[in-house]
Amino acid sequence: MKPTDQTPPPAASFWNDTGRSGITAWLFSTDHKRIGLLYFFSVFGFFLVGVVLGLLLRIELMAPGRTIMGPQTYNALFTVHGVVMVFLFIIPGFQGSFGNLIMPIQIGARDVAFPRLNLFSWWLYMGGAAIILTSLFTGGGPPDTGWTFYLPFSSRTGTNVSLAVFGVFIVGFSSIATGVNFVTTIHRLRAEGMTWGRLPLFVWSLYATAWVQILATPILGITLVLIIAERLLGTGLFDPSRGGDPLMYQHLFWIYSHPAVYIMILPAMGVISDIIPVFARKPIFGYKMIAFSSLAIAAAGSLVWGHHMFTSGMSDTAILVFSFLTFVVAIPSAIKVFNWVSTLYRGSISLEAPMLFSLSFILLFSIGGLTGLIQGAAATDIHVHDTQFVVGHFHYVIFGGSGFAFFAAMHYWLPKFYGRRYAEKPAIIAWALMFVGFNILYFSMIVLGLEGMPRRYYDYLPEFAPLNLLSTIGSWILAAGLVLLLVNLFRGLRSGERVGSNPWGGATLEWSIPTPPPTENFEEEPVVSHGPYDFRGAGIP
Amino acid sequence: MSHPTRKDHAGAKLGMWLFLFTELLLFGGLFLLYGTYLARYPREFAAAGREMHLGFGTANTVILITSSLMAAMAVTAIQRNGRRQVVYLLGGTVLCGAVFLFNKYLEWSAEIGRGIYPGSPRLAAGPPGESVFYSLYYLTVGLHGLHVLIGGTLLTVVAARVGRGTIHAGDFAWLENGALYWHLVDLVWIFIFPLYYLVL
Amino acid sequence: MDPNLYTTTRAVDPIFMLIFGISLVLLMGITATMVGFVIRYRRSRAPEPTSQVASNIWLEIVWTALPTIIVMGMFYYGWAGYLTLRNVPKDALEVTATARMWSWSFAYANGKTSPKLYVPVGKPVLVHLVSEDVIHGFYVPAFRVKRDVVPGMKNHVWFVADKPGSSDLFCSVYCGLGHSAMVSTVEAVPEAEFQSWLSHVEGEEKQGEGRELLEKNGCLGCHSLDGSRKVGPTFKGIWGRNVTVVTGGVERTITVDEAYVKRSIREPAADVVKGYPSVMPPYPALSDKDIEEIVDFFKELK
Amino acid sequence: MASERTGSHIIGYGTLTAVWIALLALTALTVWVALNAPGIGHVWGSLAIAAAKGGLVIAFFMHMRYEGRLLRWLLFVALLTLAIFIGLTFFDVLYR
Ligand code: HEO
Ligand code: HEM
Ligand SMILES: [Cu+2]
Repeated sequence: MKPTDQTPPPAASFWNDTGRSGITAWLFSTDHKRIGLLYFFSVFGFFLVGVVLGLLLRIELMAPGRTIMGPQTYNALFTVHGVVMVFLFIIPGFQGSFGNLIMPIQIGARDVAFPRLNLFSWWLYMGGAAIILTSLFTGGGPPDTGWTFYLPFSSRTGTNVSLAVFGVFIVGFSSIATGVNFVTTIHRLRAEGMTWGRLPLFVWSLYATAWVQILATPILGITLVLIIAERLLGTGLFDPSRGGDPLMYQHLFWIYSHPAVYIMILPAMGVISDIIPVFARKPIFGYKMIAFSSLAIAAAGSLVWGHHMFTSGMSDTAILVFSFLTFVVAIPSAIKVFNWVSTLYRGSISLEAPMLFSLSFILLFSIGGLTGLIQGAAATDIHVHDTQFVVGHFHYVIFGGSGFAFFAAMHYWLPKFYGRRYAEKPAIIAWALMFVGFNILYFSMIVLGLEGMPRRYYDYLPEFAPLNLLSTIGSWILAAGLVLLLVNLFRGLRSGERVGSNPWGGATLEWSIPTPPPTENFEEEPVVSHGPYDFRGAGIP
Repeated sequence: MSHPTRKDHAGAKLGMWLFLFTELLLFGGLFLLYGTYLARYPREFAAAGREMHLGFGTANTVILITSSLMAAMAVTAIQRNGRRQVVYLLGGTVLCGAVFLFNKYLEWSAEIGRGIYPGSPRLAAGPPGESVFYSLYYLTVGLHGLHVLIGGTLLTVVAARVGRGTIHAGDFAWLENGALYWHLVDLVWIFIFPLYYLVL
Repeated sequence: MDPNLYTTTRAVDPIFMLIFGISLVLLMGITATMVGFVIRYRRSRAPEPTSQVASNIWLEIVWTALPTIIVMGMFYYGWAGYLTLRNVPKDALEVTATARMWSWSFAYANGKTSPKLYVPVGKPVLVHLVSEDVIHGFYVPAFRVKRDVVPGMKNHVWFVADKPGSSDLFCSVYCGLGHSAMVSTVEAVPEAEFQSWLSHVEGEEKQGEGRELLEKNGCLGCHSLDGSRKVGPTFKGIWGRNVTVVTGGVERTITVDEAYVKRSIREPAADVVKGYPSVMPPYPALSDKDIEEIVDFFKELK
Repeated sequence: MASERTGSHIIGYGTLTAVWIALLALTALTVWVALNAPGIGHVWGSLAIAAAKGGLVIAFFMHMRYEGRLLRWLLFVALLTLAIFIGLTFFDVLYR
């Protein structure tokens, strides 16, 4: 990377030109950039909490039998790990942090449509998170139901399920608020010339995601209310002895939670679509197809929830329908992968950290997605359902996909807001460690699942021991890479080399304003005259 | 657009509608359950539904429809600069809401008095479909009642601000959105009424 | 072993092979292309992009159509294989599997019950799945079969063993504390051996009825007979043992006698042995006489 | 974008009152149907009446009739989504 301009950083930026100072200037700021950073540090904090819990799980599984904890602790840990990672890290992650930081600038707006609602949704998020954390230390102790809260188990266990579920409910409202805000923003606040055909693909993906948040999250809300009602009022809606049907709970849960996996991956795909062209110095291949496939994934992704229930005793007709639809969603993802790879063709590729994370995203997401196909096919899913195979699948797509895209975004965009950057070499070493550790960790799980080791197992038969040990060793390599990444990135942001307004040579609008951006983003409303990946039109060679 | 000074009226309305969609789907989850359990227990549902107080249900339907009319009229009134009328109309709307809730209170007391509430011994002894019906009834109507409460509070605040003049013919997005919310409450009831009182 | 026998494993494995095969080819192709491009067009070698092409309608049609065809193939074979898992052969032997927190019990037509699932080699077995409490999952990896055991629902699963031997049987749906300990085995034995096992109803005469009651009610899922620690304390040497229990938050030491055993069965939460979680459900169905049998068994169990 | 419609339409009291009367009439009708139509026939009857009432509320009270195309489309998408959620669930419920 070479600084493209050497102008000293502007004296006034969103860090210091609001007049107010101190902590309240952050906690009550309605500036999308400040809220974006608040979100970033909160979600990233929860990510680290989740990682520590994940590492503890892996240590316990290192050898059969009791290693460092008892079964109750283990069950609570994977539940909390899942809840934290899903509801506190990856679902709010992209929208809250990079969505807030980048999206308004990319469309040429001063802020989002409802800045106060934006701040409120961060507060809701923190409130919900606080409730979830409280639930761990009060009442009957941390919930031990798995992140899916399946009934009737979760209405019978004595742990603090109701409070935790209530916290998730609140976080859901935060997600809804963000979705409403983003759809309105993208419809109403685009600058002149920022036509739908010129929206950066990151914005397109946020738009599709926001729709999923709006239309699917309420179903989660009502489902969680029903769990609480089941526990506190004894409504018996899912209790077979009173005419209820436990499978109806699963339907409701997955009606939200399958689309939710696309809340997790779509923005990540948007990040990748923004980064790859910049580092290949070439327009993205098939812009329209990628934008359209985001919408297609969001739409078709709402139709496939039943694939989580192939063994449940759901009707065979439903299995036929849901298996078919599951394969339909795979098509737009495949299109995206092909388009990303062809963008590289005859480009001029530089392998800096954001690009390395992006390219490894393609590989890891593909492995995750292809294992998803095994699970989508009815016959094969019967064998792998509820085994470590599924755990491997979703870590590949969530962590190898969304997580790696999150790291890419951190290296790509955070320097814009700090005016300083990380050191390249340690970043690459960190990436290599994480990539290798990741594959050892989760590929072992995929194989274990094929051999028949179920998930959520505190203890296992001796035949599964070698691969479990290998997997745990992988988790340590991954963790070492993560520590290096953190130290290098945050040290760089504090005291690293200064960067100019457009360090990577990007053509989207955020690179056209000063670094760090001023509070108003643009001195005057921009008029957009070229596409997001038109490097020549933007005057970048 | 990116002028912080100009109010984006259409943006506010779009945002409100998006929010209403989420409300629709929130109730949608309960309607989904209703539909599936109705398919499983048609007879039990019909029997349980016949025990409901049709009088209360019908009265509350009329009340809510009327309140909705007044809310809609309030929006017309503010555009015609009739500040006084707006306050009266909103007052009428909120009053209707209060009467609605009072009716609900009477109705629920009567039902609980007869031993019908989630987890009650009477329901536990009855056929399974009956207990499902009443659990769904209490949850749906309870959630709806909560919305009436929120909507009433919202409209009260709006009425006060109309009185003070902070909401006026030039900028009435709050009133319009408040009214939209109230209509949604009405809309949901329009479906609750036949599903529970007239049992399909 | 009969290589011509159509087992569930033989129905499912080719589909695994098919999807894995296609996936592997695609994955290798994509990776190789990506790495190839990166090497060929890296900035040190290609300082400027040599093309600005941003779309190609034919290419895009091809890579929409190709995946469509591929996934529809996968869908079709996946569904066809699934039908095999669902179409139970007519002459299947019927067994009822009862799952509870946290043990399995298998009941045969003649009333015999067993904690392990004995099946004859070469004969299809139809297992009816019954749950007494929460959702469990019946999973035998070797036969590629799995089905949730849902309370209030009539689920079933079938398989056939093509050779004698023992295969693991897991609970696949998370069901709480003892989930990972809810393991049993499928014992496939030759037909003749199976018949003699089946007809030998008073299998454990010398252990008496007490032991059978413990087995039938799933007590042994959590309490061992050999002194090992499971979810609950072991039964070995329980009679007359001094134990520290927590009663309403207060610790006290008591000696195991008939009254204590009865209370532990009827109201398990009243006295909880220190160091163990209070998770045992009450068993109101056990009569006083049953409890006496159990106590007799405990007295013998040194 | 600013090009999307922003103006608000004023609906006269007369129109609103007419809608109100129609809603009351439909309420009466639905009660009548429930009490007199035999068998399962009134399932669809009552639902159709409720849908008609809902349509009136949305079109007039909620001004949807006078909104731009965008909002109508979005409303359609939301209702369609709900219908799909319910509809696909029935593939399980009806065929189990
Ligand atoms: C980010 C999150 C994420 C994403 C993106 C996905 C994507 C997919 N998922 Fe996964 N999933 C995710 C998260 C989860 N999934 C789960 C479980 C799960 C199950 C249930 C398994 C079971 O419990 O038995 C199925 C059937 C799938 C299928 C799929 C499919 C088909 C895709 C597709 O979208 C993938 C599409 C991608 C492809 C196909 C690869 C790229 C394309 C290439 C390489 C080109 C060639 C491709 C073709 C020719 C098709 N998932 C669970 C478990 C929940 C739990 O039980 O706890 C989670 C959390
Ligand atoms: C260092 C990183 C991580 C490690 C070592 C790790 C490890 C694990 C392990 C071992 C399990 C399986 C528990 C079991 O089935 O017995 C698990 C479950 C899970 N993980 Fe992770 N994980 C990590 C990161 C993540 C991330 C980044 C996410 C999502 C953003 C995530 C989401 C989940 C979820 C949803 C579950 C399922 C929980 C449940 O079964 O209820 N994990 N993880
Ligand atoms: Cu899914």
